[in-house]
Amino acid sequence: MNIYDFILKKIKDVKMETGDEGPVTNISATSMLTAEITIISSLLIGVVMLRLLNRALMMALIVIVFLIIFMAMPIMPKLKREQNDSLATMSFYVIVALAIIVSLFYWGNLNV
Amino acid sequence: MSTENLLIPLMIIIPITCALFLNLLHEKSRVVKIISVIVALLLPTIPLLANYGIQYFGGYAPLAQNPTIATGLPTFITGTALNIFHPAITYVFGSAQKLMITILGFVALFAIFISLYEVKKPSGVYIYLILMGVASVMAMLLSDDIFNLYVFFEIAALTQVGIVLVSKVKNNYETALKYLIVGSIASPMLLLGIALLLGVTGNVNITDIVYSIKTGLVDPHSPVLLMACSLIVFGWLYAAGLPPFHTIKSAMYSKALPTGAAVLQAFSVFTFVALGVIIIRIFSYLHFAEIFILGISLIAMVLGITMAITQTDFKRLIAFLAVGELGYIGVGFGLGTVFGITAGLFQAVNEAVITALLFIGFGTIMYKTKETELKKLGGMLVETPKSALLVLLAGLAMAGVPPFNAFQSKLMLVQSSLNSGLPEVAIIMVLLSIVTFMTFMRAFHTIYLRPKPADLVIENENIPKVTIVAMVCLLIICLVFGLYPQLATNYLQGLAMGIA
Amino acid sequence: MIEYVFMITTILGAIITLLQRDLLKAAILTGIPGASLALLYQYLQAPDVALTQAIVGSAIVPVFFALAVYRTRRVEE
Amino acid sequence: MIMDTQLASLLTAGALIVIGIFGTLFLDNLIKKVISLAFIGDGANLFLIAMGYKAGGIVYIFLPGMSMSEFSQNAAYPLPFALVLTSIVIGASTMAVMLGLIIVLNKKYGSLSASKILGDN
Repeated sequence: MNIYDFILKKIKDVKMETGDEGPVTNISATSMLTAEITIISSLLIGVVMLRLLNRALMMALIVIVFLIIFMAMPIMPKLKREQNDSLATMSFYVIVALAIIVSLFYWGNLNV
Repeated sequence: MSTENLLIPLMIIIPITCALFLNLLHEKSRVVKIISVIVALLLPTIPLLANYGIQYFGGYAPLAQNPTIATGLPTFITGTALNIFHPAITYVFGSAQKLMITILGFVALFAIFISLYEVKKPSGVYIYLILMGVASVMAMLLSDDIFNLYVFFEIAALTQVGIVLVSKVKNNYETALKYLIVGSIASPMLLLGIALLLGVTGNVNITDIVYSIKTGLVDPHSPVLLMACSLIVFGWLYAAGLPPFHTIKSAMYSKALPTGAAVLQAFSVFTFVALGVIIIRIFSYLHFAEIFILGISLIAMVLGITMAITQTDFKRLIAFLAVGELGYIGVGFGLGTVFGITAGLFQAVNEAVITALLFIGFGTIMYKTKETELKKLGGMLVETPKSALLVLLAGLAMAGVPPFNAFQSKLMLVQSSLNSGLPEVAIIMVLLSIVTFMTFMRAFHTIYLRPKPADLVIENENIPKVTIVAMVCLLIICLVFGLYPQLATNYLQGLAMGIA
Repeated sequence: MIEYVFMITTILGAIITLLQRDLLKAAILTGIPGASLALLYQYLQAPDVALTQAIVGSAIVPVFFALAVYRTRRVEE
Repeated sequence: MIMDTQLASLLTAGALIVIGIFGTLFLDNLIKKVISLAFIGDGANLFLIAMGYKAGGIVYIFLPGMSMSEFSQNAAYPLPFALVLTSIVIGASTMAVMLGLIIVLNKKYGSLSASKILGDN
């Protein structure tokens, strides 16, 4: 099974879970694939920016991130499921973001 | 102050008074039309005519500039920093504000015109909401007083909800309620940030807060200030619709009418700028704040644009693209150099125009077919060749193709990120530009170029002339800024130099 | 000393309000934190805010909630 | 006195905000969600008021018979109080809009459950 078939199968699984009707068209598979590639490449490029902090850390992280991505291969369907329109998910992420931001600013400004 | 700055408060007062007046006129559609046209024309002309200046409400200039009041006061007032603090709510109208308010005025002007001519009976309530929102966003851009900004921020949030409520799109009430609930979590946090800032510095005037921090009247690294910074940044995320608020913000755009969406995104862009400028002005000494802005902008770009690709509803697709493009502005702010901030502000101006153009352009499809699902659409090129061409040009502009304006601003952003020693940011920006273009082309291909599905019904035959004229005007603005970017950057540079 | 009592009634009132299953009771109980806050503002040297809060927090807001409950449903499902 | 009044009011404000956030996240009924949101707003207001409080100070109203220096040294800081007046009214109006929307949505769905009404749609 090559990666394209693998991703197509995953998309079908996600569609079945969310109860989305309609067949998986060529165009939706392509767009899923593009999103996948975009997100992976920007994540990897983003990790490269850590070189300003520490070069060895950057190299180690790139390998780790690459491995994690490879294990969890179709990220986009999962990501899309997380970013749905239900209020529960939204307010959950809002509160999580608030906590992260407050602690990051507190930690970051004392350490960076 | 002298009377020559009378136009500064009028920018806010005229839309608000007319809005309140229009709300009373329910049935008299003729009067509504006339008043709306006049006010809409006034929106961009007043800022164009107004001189630069500072407006002190009540006439209370700082004591140092106001010798008539200052004489006779005890020395513990005139001898300390109180002498230069601003006792009045201060509005600053500089060159950057002039350009941004004019652009906002133009977007609102075209939105009002189109909404007046697309419906048989213009509704005073809709125009009321648009005018109210425009006035409050203008006030946010002008205001130098952080609490005054918060008040207008809340008014803007309520008008945004109102614009969605009157749209009659399916499920708009649910989305509006979600936005209100999420907003009611986020805006008290912004208020809390303002409260902490007030508690530390004893001031709500931003110039005075900056003065207190720069001259060491307060300890710049006190934990309370860090907390205030984080809470204000959180409020900024909500106002602009950056992650984690990108889902609700894009849902809001997609549940509004096309004209409403065009205005809503302009509100978000300029609220982003107004609050972002304040954050940079007050907290630029915190290196981490800039890193955070850069990081969240990159996340917004990636999440917004990748979510846009996977959408099946073209309004939601454009909405996610609009959220993603906001990240470009943030990158400019996050780099923190004069050139970078100028580029970010320039990108904000460009994006407000281009996204409005895209929303209005794709709105013609909704006007003709009452359909927003991509898979049910097709073959519209034959039906609307003129607007198809305009939409295509708008898409090219959004992706940053020369000779349009976004090319210039994105080029400046790339250059400034290279100058700051961050080529990775430049690579991500270019990559996402390409993906933006691909996303746009996918929507364009399905709607216009693909063979027309058999069950697609055309409900309205002709697109109103006003819509086409408005789109051409917006495109001309894009072209002018694309060919002569100095026109915009000269205006914006002053503000960027002031805050960097 | 009495301001501590108001602080405690504010917090307890808020918790009790959210624990009600009868929505009309919850709506009316929102008046308790509202009124305690108004009295607390008076002790925190803000008489004008206390006046506004007394009207808004202990009268208008509970009435709004009660009206909404009256127009919808009374018991939480 | 165990704790000074200002600190205690700040803690009360924090507790109100936490209760509000907790209620918004975990209560399913929409009316209760809105009640919790009102508590968050109240907490922020109380926070601002506590910022202006001055231990052992006097009310910021200049009564006849006070000297200027005495007044300026003892009066509480009135700016936050002026801001809270605006903030209370804004909060009440936002809440009214939310309740109106809830009434409309209850007619449509026949329910007040957030997971039913405000789910993924």
